[in-house]
Amino acid sequence: MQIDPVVLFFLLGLGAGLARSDLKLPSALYETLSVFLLLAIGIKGGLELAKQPFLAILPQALLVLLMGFLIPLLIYPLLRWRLPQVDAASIAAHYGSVSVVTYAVGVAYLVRQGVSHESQTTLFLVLLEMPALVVGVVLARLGRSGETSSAAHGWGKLLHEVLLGKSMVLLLGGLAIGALAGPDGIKPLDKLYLDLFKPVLTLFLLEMGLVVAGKFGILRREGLFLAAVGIILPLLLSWVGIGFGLMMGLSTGGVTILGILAASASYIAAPAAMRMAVPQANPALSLGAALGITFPFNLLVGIPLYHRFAAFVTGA
Amino acid sequence: MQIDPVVLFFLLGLGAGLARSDLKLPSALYETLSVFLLLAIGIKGGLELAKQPFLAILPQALLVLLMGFLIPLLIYPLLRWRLPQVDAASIAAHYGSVSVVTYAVGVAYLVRQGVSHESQTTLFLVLLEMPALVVGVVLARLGRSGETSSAAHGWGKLLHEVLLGKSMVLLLGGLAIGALAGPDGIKPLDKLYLDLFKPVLTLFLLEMGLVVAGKFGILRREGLFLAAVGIILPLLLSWVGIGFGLMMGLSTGGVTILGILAASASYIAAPAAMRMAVPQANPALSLGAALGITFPFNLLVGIPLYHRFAAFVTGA
Amino acid sequence: MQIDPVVLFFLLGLGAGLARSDLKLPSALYETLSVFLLLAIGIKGGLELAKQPFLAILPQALLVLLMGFLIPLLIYPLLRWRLPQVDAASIAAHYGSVSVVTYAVGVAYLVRQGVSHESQTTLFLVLLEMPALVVGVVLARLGRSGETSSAAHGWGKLLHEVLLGKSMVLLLGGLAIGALAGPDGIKPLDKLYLDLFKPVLTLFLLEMGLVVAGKFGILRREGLFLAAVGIILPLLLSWVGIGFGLMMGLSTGGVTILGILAASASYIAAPAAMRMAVPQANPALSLGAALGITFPFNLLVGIPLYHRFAAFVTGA
Amino acid sequence: MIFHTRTLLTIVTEAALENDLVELFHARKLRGWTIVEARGKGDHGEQHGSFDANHNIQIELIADSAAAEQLAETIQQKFGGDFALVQWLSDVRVLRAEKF
Amino acid sequence: MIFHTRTLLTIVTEAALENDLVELFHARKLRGWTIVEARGKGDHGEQHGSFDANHNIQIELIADSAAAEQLAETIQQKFGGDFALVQWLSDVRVLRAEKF
Amino acid sequence: MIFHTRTLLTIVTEAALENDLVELFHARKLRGWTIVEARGKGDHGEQHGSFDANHNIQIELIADSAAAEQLAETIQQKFGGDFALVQWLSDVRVLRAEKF
Ligand SMILES: Nc1ncnc2c1ncn2[C@@H]1O[C@H](COP(=O)(O)O)[C@@H](O)[C@H]1O
Ligand SMILES: Nc1ncnc2c1ncn2[C@@H]1O[C@H](COP(=O)(O)O)[C@@H](O)[C@H]1O
Ligand SMILES: Nc1ncnc2c1ncn2[C@@H]1O[C@H](COP(=O)(O)O)[C@@H](O)[C@H]1O
Ligand code: NA
Ligand code: NA
Ligand code: NA
Repeated sequence: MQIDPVVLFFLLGLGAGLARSDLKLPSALYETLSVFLLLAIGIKGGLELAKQPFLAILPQALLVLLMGFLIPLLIYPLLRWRLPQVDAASIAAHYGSVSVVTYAVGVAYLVRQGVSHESQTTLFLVLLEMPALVVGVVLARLGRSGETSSAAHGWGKLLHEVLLGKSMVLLLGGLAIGALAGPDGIKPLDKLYLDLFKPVLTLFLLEMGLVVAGKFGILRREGLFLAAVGIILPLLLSWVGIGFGLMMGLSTGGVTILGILAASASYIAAPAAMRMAVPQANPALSLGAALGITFPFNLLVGIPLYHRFAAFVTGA
Repeated sequence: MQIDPVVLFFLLGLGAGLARSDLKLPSALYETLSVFLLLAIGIKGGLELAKQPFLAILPQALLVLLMGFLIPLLIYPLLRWRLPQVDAASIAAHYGSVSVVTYAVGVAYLVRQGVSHESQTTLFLVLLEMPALVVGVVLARLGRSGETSSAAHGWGKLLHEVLLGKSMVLLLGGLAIGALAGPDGIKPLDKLYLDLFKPVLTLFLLEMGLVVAGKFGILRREGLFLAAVGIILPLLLSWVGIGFGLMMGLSTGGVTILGILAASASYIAAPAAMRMAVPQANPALSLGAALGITFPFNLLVGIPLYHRFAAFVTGA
Repeated sequence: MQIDPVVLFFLLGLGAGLARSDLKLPSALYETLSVFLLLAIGIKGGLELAKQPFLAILPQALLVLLMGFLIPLLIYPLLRWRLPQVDAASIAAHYGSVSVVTYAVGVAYLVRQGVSHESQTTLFLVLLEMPALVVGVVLARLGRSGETSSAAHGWGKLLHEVLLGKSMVLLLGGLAIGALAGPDGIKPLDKLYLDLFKPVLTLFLLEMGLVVAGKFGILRREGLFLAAVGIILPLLLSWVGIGFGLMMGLSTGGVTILGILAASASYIAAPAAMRMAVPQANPALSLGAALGITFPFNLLVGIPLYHRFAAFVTGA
Repeated sequence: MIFHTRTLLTIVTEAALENDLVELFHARKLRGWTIVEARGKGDHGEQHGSFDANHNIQIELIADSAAAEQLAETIQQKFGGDFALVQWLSDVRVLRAEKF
Repeated sequence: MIFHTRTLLTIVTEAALENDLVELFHARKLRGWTIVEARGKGDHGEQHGSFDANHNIQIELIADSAAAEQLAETIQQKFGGDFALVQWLSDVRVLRAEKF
Repeated sequence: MIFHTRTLLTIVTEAALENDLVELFHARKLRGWTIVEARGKGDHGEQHGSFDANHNIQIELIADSAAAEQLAETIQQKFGGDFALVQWLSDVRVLRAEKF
């Protein structure tokens, strides 16, 4: 089985970073690429909404939302076993939310394998971005109302920050634009948002490789525990996603995507939201696990694995 | 009537900005996009020059230049009614010059409506960039030679800055490249300068939406007066443009474009030039009106309106 | 003979810079473009490797490497005639290494002229990047072990920096990705790495024009000597390249490319490597010659000239 | 012209705090400040600046000595516990005393 | 080594003034300065830095005390009226006295 | 709260030196510093910042006075000969003495 070239770019970045090359991408490029990817994914989701009657996918959408609220509640007690409340809540939020890039690499993988999947999965991705963040904030604050640091924000402000975080605005904004403009309206934009999506993803992955390499310092310090969290959680969560996918009656491809979404951890929206909502949590821990371990694990091992799982349970 | 998706991106940026989302595009992206748009428009104009005999469009070109000199002279006395000399001159320069993005959105609008227009309008855009800036500087300085602030530059230096401002260099440079290389020479570059023009415009408009949202503070302070200037001037000037379009014997589409050009206000070249030439003028005022009011007004209301005006007078 | 539009962009940047326009590209764009060009060239080379049996081009590859080691040894004594050891060694390294952009413009030139060339030249470019840097460092350090400034790095660290410099990592990384993924794997990325290569080159050349204009201060100071070095060296070296091209049995186009590669001087990898390896050398001198003189000379005069030379000796 | 002594407070902290700090300045009716993008290393690890959540800002704010000291103390109390934060004060001379 | 006392002038102003200020430095035969991109808020409103005409620079320039003070005064007179501008002076110690 | 006096060392030099300087800081067990991108002019010509090999950084580092002075001297000796380099020291007041 051949490795997807998209993943090769990640490995190149990772290798360059670990070898301490002076390769560095400008931060403006990183920001630009992430704006582009979020918008493009949103637009794709919006085109789906424009294509099929909304009521037809409403049951599936509700199930996906349920999953988004459930996952952090599920893993929080597990994490509490070893971690303080704030850190457990923050990590739960990261893993309950999703990684747009992992999703995109997963889709590219399925396309290469010739496995079709339901087009509404883009919509699922958008729906999964936020619920876990809300749950994470609630978990972090439960029963500590008196004790919260004076730096922490009030609830109104927090909700504002979670709902209007960059990722959410771009995903939902893209969704709205795609739905309003429809395939014909978006056509003149295809040369950028469609055709260049995958190639641009390669540049983003190159940068992610460099960033992940920079996280190895934390990994060395936090050692085994972080590695365990970063590998066990996605393996576990992939089955939650696969379960929901089966419940929703999706194809093998669709079930795989649900598994990938559940197993992926957010490293754009969640860190920003948690930093403001739960400043007592150690950001190195959550980002170290989500970005330093789970992200590369899913890219290199997880995606094909979840596909096998899904093929197994759907009997494909 | 459906809204152009390009405009939806502007609304997304505007909404995100007004809702105080943390969405922010890197300034390097903004600069890159504006370099790209100016170059691409210039090249398109140059290709036109390469296609048709220059002498054939000379009379039209001269009329357009005349309009560029005329507009600031026309609105200056109106503005003097309420504003000091320097501010009136600066605003006159902003509205006499043109907005490249408004032009591009206008062209996209006509294409969507299936209305054709003369291809030399790109050239007109380039020609309109500068004359008003020169007039604005002269107006600001008339009869205050003794009084000018020591920071103000001498005439030679000023001319240099107006002529060699970034916008002018990129527009004229693109024009020269397009004219020298011709359609065959430019063909290998089409994939960027032609195919990606409209999609890139969407990113630029997203940023413009954010910027305009940031100008609402000034709007609140300067209140009604700024709003009046920002809406009345383009409505008025659109008719000047339409009149010139009729004189030049253009089609309905061409007349519409002339109306759009006249009604649009510069927010790249003019602010930079006026800041150096007339530092006593308040830049918040001119930019507030041109960018905060007129730009969104033209995008959302003006362009279709001027098209109706043009259709009415050309009897289309 | 018509000038390539790609070169027109360079002239636009040069003109704008010399005329002291305020046109400036953000440095993030420059960095992004150079990352892109290096990666794209590397990938192209890798696709070549994937296509033809490696053993078949091994002899040619070895000859090219030999040339890379030879050139700095050849010009070092010439430069020593007038320059201190460190400066002679640094300039020798710059001219022994290659300019990726000069190569790309040369290929574009041949395509326009309808002259075919062997596809493995991309590989030659990659191979020529580094040997001269190693030789340059050795030359600079020969017989001054005791005397070296305390800032200079040890050998191990130096090798690390030369081998893992950004250009090397991107070129070799691209090569590996291209070779591993093969034409089918790279196909979905073609819309960026292939189709946009030449148009993106135009933006890079615009920036290079601006940068070269900024180097004219040095040129004025160092005057005739720098000009002589910057013109005589490429003329001389082009013949070395042509000689090797003949030895390797290449076509007229291939011989031309070898001439261009030999005549071009590095201004990305070499300055970075030499600054750390030989800090005593004056970077204004080497960069002034390589970028301020040789780069424009090759673009405007050299490339067509070396083509004539090659046509003459191959009897085409 | 006469130069007047004022105090310059320099704050280096996580970019995520910018909005909160600016709100604080507004609440205290402080009239001006300057912000520069930065990166660095401290007890909270390295801030590379390459990544959204990993990026510092440096704020410079001139005020009279009492206001600057009080501001520094408030910021330390409010944010010093949970955020990467370093502040320092120094004496500077300015031209227009009424501005600060 | 010995440290020598010099004066550091810090200028925060609109990016549009960069060329004029650099010309002024050259005219005064000042030998060096450092420029950093900045944004901020002051009496002329906010300078976001997101937009061409809305962007500050911060210039640091070390000179002897008299030269620095005179420079600050000239800049204040020439540009203080029409441009967003804040300057401050502070005492610093440098190693190579002959450089400044 | 009490403010403690420390010394701020500001280093302006070529971006290419960043790794070497950071290594030096680590070797001296210095616990923190702040880096900002800069450009400028000095005796080594202009550093535009537009181009890889032509770009400055400004490092600020607070330490006790002896450590800061020694660091400045070492840097001057190691890099002052071959690289564009300017350094200055100034007195600052900080809140948490134990941090610096
Ligand atoms: N000694 C120091 N001198 C200058 N800047 C520092 C110093 N220590 C920390 N910083 C800066 O302050 C930020 C926060 O510091 P810390 O809270 O110690 O992580 C760091 O990321 C550095 O940018
Ligand atoms: N009190 C202050 N402390 C630090 N920087 C300031 C202060 N006031 C103004 N500035 C900076 O100086 C610029 C011009 O100030 P102003 O002329 O008051 O608008 C602002 O945009 C800020 O970046
Ligand atoms: N007098 C000065 N004041 C502030 N910064 C300076 C001064 N002289 C030089 N610099 C900065 O230090 C860098 C190196 O200086 P030099 O070694 O003189 O080329 C320059 O590029 C400037 O950024
Ligand atoms: Na997840
Ligand atoms: Na106009
Ligand atoms: Na060469």
